[in-house]
Amino acid sequence: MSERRTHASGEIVLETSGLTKIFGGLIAVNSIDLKVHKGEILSLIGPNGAGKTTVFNTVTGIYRPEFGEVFFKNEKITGKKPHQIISCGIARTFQNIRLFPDMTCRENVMAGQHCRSSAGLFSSIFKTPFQRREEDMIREVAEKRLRQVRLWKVRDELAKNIAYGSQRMLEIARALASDPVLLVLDEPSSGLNPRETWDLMVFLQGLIREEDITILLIEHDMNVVMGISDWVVVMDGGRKIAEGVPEDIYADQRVIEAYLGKEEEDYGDYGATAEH
Amino acid sequence: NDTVVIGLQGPITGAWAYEGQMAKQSCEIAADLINKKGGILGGKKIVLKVEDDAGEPKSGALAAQKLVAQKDVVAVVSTYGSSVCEPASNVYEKFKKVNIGYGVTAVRLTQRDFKYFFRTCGRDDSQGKFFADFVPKKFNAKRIAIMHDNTAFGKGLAEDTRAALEPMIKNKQAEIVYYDAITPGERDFRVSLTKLREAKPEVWYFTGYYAEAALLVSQARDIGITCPFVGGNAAINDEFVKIAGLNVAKGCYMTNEPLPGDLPYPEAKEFLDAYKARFGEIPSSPWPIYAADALNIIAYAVDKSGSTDSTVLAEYLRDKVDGAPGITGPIGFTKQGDREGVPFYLYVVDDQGDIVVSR
Amino acid sequence: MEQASFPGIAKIFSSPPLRITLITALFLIYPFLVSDYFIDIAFYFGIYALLGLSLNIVLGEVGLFDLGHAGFYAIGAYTTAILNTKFGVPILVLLPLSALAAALFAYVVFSPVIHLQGDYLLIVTLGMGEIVRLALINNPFGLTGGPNGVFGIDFPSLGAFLVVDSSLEYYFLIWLIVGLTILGLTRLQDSRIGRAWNYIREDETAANASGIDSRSYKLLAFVLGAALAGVAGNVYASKLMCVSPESFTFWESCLIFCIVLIGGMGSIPGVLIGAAFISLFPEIFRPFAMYRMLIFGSAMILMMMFRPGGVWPRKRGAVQYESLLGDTGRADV
Amino acid sequence: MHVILEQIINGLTIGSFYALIALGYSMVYGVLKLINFAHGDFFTLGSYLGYTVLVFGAALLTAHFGLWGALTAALIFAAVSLALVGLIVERLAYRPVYPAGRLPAVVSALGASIFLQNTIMVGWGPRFQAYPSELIPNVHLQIGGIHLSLLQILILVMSFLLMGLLYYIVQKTTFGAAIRATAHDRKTASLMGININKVILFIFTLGPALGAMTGIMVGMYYRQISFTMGWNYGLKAFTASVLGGIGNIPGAMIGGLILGVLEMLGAAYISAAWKDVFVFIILILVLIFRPTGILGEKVAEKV
Amino acid sequence: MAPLLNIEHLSISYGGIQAIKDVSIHLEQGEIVSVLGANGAGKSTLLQAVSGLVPISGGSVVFSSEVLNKVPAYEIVLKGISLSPEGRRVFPTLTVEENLNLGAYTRRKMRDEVRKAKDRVFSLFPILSERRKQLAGTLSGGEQQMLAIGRALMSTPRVLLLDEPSLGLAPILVKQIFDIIAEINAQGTSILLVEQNAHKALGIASRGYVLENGRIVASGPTSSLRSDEKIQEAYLGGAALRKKAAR
Ligand SMILES: Nc1ncnc2c1ncn2[C@@H]1O[C@H](COP(=O)(O)OP(=O)(O)OP(=O)(O)O)[C@@H](O)[C@H]1O
Ligand SMILES: Nc1ncnc2c1ncn2[C@@H]1O[C@H](COP(=O)(O)OP(=O)(O)OP(=O)(O)O)[C@@H](O)[C@H]1O
Ligand SMILES: [Mg+2]
Ligand SMILES: [Mg+2]
Repeated sequence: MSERRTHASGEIVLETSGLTKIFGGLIAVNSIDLKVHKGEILSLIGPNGAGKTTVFNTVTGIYRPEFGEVFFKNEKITGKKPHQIISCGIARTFQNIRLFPDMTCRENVMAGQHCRSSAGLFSSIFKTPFQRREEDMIREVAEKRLRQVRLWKVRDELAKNIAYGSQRMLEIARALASDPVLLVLDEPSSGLNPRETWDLMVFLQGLIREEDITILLIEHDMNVVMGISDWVVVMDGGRKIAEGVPEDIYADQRVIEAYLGKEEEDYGDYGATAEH
Repeated sequence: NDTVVIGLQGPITGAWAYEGQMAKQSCEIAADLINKKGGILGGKKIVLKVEDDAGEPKSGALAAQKLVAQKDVVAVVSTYGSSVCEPASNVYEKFKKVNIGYGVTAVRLTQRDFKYFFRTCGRDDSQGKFFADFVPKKFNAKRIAIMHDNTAFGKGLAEDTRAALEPMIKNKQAEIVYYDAITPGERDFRVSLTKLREAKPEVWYFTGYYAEAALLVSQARDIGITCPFVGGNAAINDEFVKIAGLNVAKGCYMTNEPLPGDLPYPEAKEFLDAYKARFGEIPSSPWPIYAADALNIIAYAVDKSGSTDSTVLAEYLRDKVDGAPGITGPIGFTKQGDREGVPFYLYVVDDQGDIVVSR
Repeated sequence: MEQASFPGIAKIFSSPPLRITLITALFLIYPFLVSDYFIDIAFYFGIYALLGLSLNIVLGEVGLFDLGHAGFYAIGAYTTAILNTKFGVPILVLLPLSALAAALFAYVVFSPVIHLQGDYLLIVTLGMGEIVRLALINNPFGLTGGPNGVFGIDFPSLGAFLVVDSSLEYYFLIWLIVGLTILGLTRLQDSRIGRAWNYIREDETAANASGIDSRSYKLLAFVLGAALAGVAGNVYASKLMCVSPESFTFWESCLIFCIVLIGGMGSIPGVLIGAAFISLFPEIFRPFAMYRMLIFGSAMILMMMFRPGGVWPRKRGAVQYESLLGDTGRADV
Repeated sequence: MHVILEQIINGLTIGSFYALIALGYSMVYGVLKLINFAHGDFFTLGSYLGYTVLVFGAALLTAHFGLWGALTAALIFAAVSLALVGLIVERLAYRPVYPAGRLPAVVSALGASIFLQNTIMVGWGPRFQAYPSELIPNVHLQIGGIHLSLLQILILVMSFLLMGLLYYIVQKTTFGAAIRATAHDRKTASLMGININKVILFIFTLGPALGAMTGIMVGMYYRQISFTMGWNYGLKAFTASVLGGIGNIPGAMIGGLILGVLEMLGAAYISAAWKDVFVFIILILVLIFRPTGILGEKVAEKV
Repeated sequence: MAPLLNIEHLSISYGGIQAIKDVSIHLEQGEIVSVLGANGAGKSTLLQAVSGLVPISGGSVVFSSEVLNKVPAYEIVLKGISLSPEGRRVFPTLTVEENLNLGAYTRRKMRDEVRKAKDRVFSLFPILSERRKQLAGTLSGGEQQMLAIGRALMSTPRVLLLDEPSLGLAPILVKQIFDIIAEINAQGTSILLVEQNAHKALGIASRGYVLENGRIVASGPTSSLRSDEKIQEAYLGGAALRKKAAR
């Protein structure tokens, strides 16, 4: 297997060992070991129902794993609640977009800063100087992120009223507003057209470059996977069946059988050009 | 100005709407009778002003406010239900308006040193005392079961009865073998009754309302309870007989103020005839009659004292009224505002389903 | 020109500070224009407003269904009644104590069930309300006076300086409390706590994943809502001078629930309108006696038919904040 | 031992009342996510209509059809009338409100409840009404020392038949599957060719009709009805349907029966006055351990 | 001869927003026609309008010379148009078999035909036959998509409307699904296909339409659409994007 691509430093941000999640009788995730290096984009692929989303959900505290551990920056975070995980520095998006539909885009993004602020009941009711400063900071971060995803214009629209593609970006902005170390994205390109997908890829690469963020990604769009990931992990039936750099994975016989299908198709469109 | 306005506060809607509406009808009849005889104060007619309190304390207080806000209201016949009466009478007291309760038997109401509150009905403890004095002897019963329904009224009566039995219990002449509550509005009391059956009482006193009483007795007979059933004054009326059915109802006793039909007074006959002529039947519970009497005594006091000032009226009622004619007999008040000398009878349902005085 | 003055008036009404001043002025003058009966109606309007505001936190802001709110109200009222009549604690001291008692109760009861979803939580609140009412009727430890309730409750006073015992004074007391509550809640709405509540209402899973500890925020809402209902109970008990279980039925909870929905979920002016409807309507229709509840029922249906979102729903995004970063002239905006 | 068995049978009787009313709640809830607070009043109205037939039409009916005929006539008349009332209430009070979501519909339902309750009060008067006593021969059976009345047996048999019928329709027929599909996703259901209005029609006729028949059984069993009784039964039935898993038809039946038995046992072995407190505490405990009721599917949200 | 399904000058609005503006599309017997378009272009709205799920504010939908504008959704199924909706929307608490049965709800009285239709679905999707007693909610995404398509086929429609059948599917499944679509078509069902996956959609269809902001901006045989530069940039992400990236 080839070396990991260049973004990755040696430092490991997220590590799971023997991660296992069981629903009823179904072993959705079976003893998964993952290592996510700082500064890389790691893609998790696999057929439907392979357990990818479930891995995310166990990492981000929505489910509690039956066995195995999750380490974040060498600290054990297994079994922590979702709201604790995000304050550790792991922010996520959802496979089916989950915004706060009846609130404005800005309010949506402000949610990300919740874990970075602390004003309590008393200071909120009495509007203490501390609370005001903090509110200003929350707004500032929200504005920065909204501009970054080019949604500043619709800041006061209700989230449910903006276009689907914008909603995906808004969800990413909300995750980013928590100043995460690791960004966990579940099929961010799902439902986007090739054009929008392209923009997304450029955006994610920019993040890696400019903000020192690490990205863990689930994708079905091979253009994206091949185009921007540094490392690919393939799952099937809850198990890890392969991992490697995109080119190797693309040629891996098991992956072709379980996931890609035999027909040859040109996925190199982006891969060849997206800069590294 | 040739009218005298008298207020009536009562549960026209809500769970006790039945009582409230009968009270309204009774007061209308009473006022009509007086007006037909030429009114009071040399020809002034009585006008009734009705406010609904829905049998609920807050509405009671508001209804009272509404009535005291109307300056022409001379005095108020106020209400059915002690816990509704309480906040309302506070309002009346504050605004110095005579108010006379007609279905409010909680003892505490007249222990507040209020100047303007009176009642034409008795208190819970007078009935309790009657039960203790009369019933065990009559049935030659030592083992007594007392059951109430957890309403202000039923529970009060049960507690007073227990208190009144206390001396007999000390002398080992009586024993309370069962004392518990049922929940009003329920329909199935078999569980409580099974317990009662196991206690083997010789007489069974139920202090709640007829709706539950009827269910209780029929279910009791179903599960084999045979001891005499004695109801309190809210327990037995024509409805009771109808619901329980004649087979079950006959032979059930109750402690009661004299029922409308048994009132030996000419005023009663006149009133009941008029009531029956207008509404087809006489009131099926005693309380509406007390409402009518409350109105009567107000009219009487206004007429005799020649004043419509509530303070004058209150003093007059307290000090001067004694043996004034009423449907329920001569009316007078104690210093606290309680009715003086309310008689009680033991009634029984006879074989025809009529409720007659038990000899 | 006739129309010249019209925009002027419209402007006055559209400016929030002026509007608030006008409404406040109206509230200050009102009791001096009418009889005690109407002052009392306004007092009960205030009580319902406070109850509505308290439920609005739970129902409107967090979206948790609570059909047992009368339970908290009852606990506030009975705490006041019992401690005042049995131990002579002054009513004003009991004001915070009643709030505390209701809040504590909410905390203890809802801690184990706060994870329940939607209607399952609703049935717990409903059950809780019924448990409280039944307990009051059953007179545990001889404290609650059973169905008779507790009577002889004092009025609020601070020595001889401040005595609240007339309708007018009660009116000012309750509306002072309502006013302060509105002030506090408005500020909360615009804070991270208020937003956190809204996030939970919109999507609890997403809220959790955005760093909101939904469990504690939901509990906080219940505790705060209960505390305010407890305050309402305190004022109610001292105004009526007696409390009895009839005042805290399931139906009462339903009425409070309707206040929030008739007004518009999460909307403070809406709550006031809802409370006005619930407290004024039956009084206005008094002359219809037997038929007034019939009319009331139809009115509720009609309200929902024509204003399903409430009479005055909360508007989002209406408040415009300007850029904090400064450069608005960028191409990407 | 006999006593406990007797209590359980009493509990089952009252429980089957709750169950039959709970079915109406649960069906409406399942399809429309509406807590139909007026359902208790459908039950009351049914009871009053049955009363009217039995009291005023009894002479005529019994002459022609005998006692059982009269009873059947009362049941059918009440059921049909209530089916109609259910439809009217749905059309006037609920249908205009659906598009706005489920909460406004709750207010509408409460409004409908007060309206119906007060209509009954105005129509029949505020007093309690007494069902003709001894309609059913007052026969008592002693089975192994347990008191059972003929009426009680009749009621139990009839309730279980009705419940069984409904269970069959909803769980075993394609129309039942259509109801469940509609409950889950109306838009997609209509893509299957399911006429949603027909489904709503069905639940809003069947639910009230079941309620009405229960009303008559309650009237015969207790012989006394009042215009406010629906509120209490409605509350209990709603509790029962949540206990069983709201929206779940078998759950409503089981919830109702369990609630009835719990109530009786609570009254017998704890205290009659505290029995409802006991019931609600059990309910809360059940929900702590089974957050979606006894039979409620645990739809772990897939995220 | 008139086309099997003819949509003429169709307009649809949600409240104030016009989602579809003056759109005309036709589908001939035996054809596969693809509709492409960005998110929110109005593709799903279009299909929902044909199925009777959203009210039509202008224009007409005609199916074998019958106007469907005011026909309710459940009757449209009866007439022979089936929609497999966006996002699968299987009934999660019903079994696979119950889901399929509901697909044939309009013909539930004709037992034999229902059985035949089911056999056909099972032969197209053997995996469904293995899972017939399983609750649909526990199927994987790909299986649910198969179920959704199978369910739509149960009414043996003449026109099948497919809304993004490849959404969220693994590449291997995407291939399978498209093979099956071709097979269904070969068995005689006309198909109107809405897709984001433009490569595939154009590969399988004979004609295509491109929808942008509720309007048709291009249409024609697939071969001509594929070679259109603008379409390539926006939907195919091919050479044009590559050029752009190189800049
Ligand atoms: N909450 C849950 N309860 C029961 N089973 C579940 C739950 N969540 C997931 N599963 C099951 O676990 C398995 C893995 O699901 P998961 O959503 O992780 O797949 P995935 O790899 O993300 O697939 P896709 O690409 O379709 O999103 C599937 O069989 C799914 O049905
Ligand atoms: N129920 C609705 N209410 C209001 N607007 C709607 C509704 N459904 C869709 N819209 C709007 O109509 C437009 C077209 O939506 P539609 O779902 O048809 O797009 P689409 O092309 O299918 O997009 P996608 O690729 O995301 O499925 C969008 O602007 C959308 O926001
Ligand atoms: Mg997934
Ligand atoms: Mg779409």
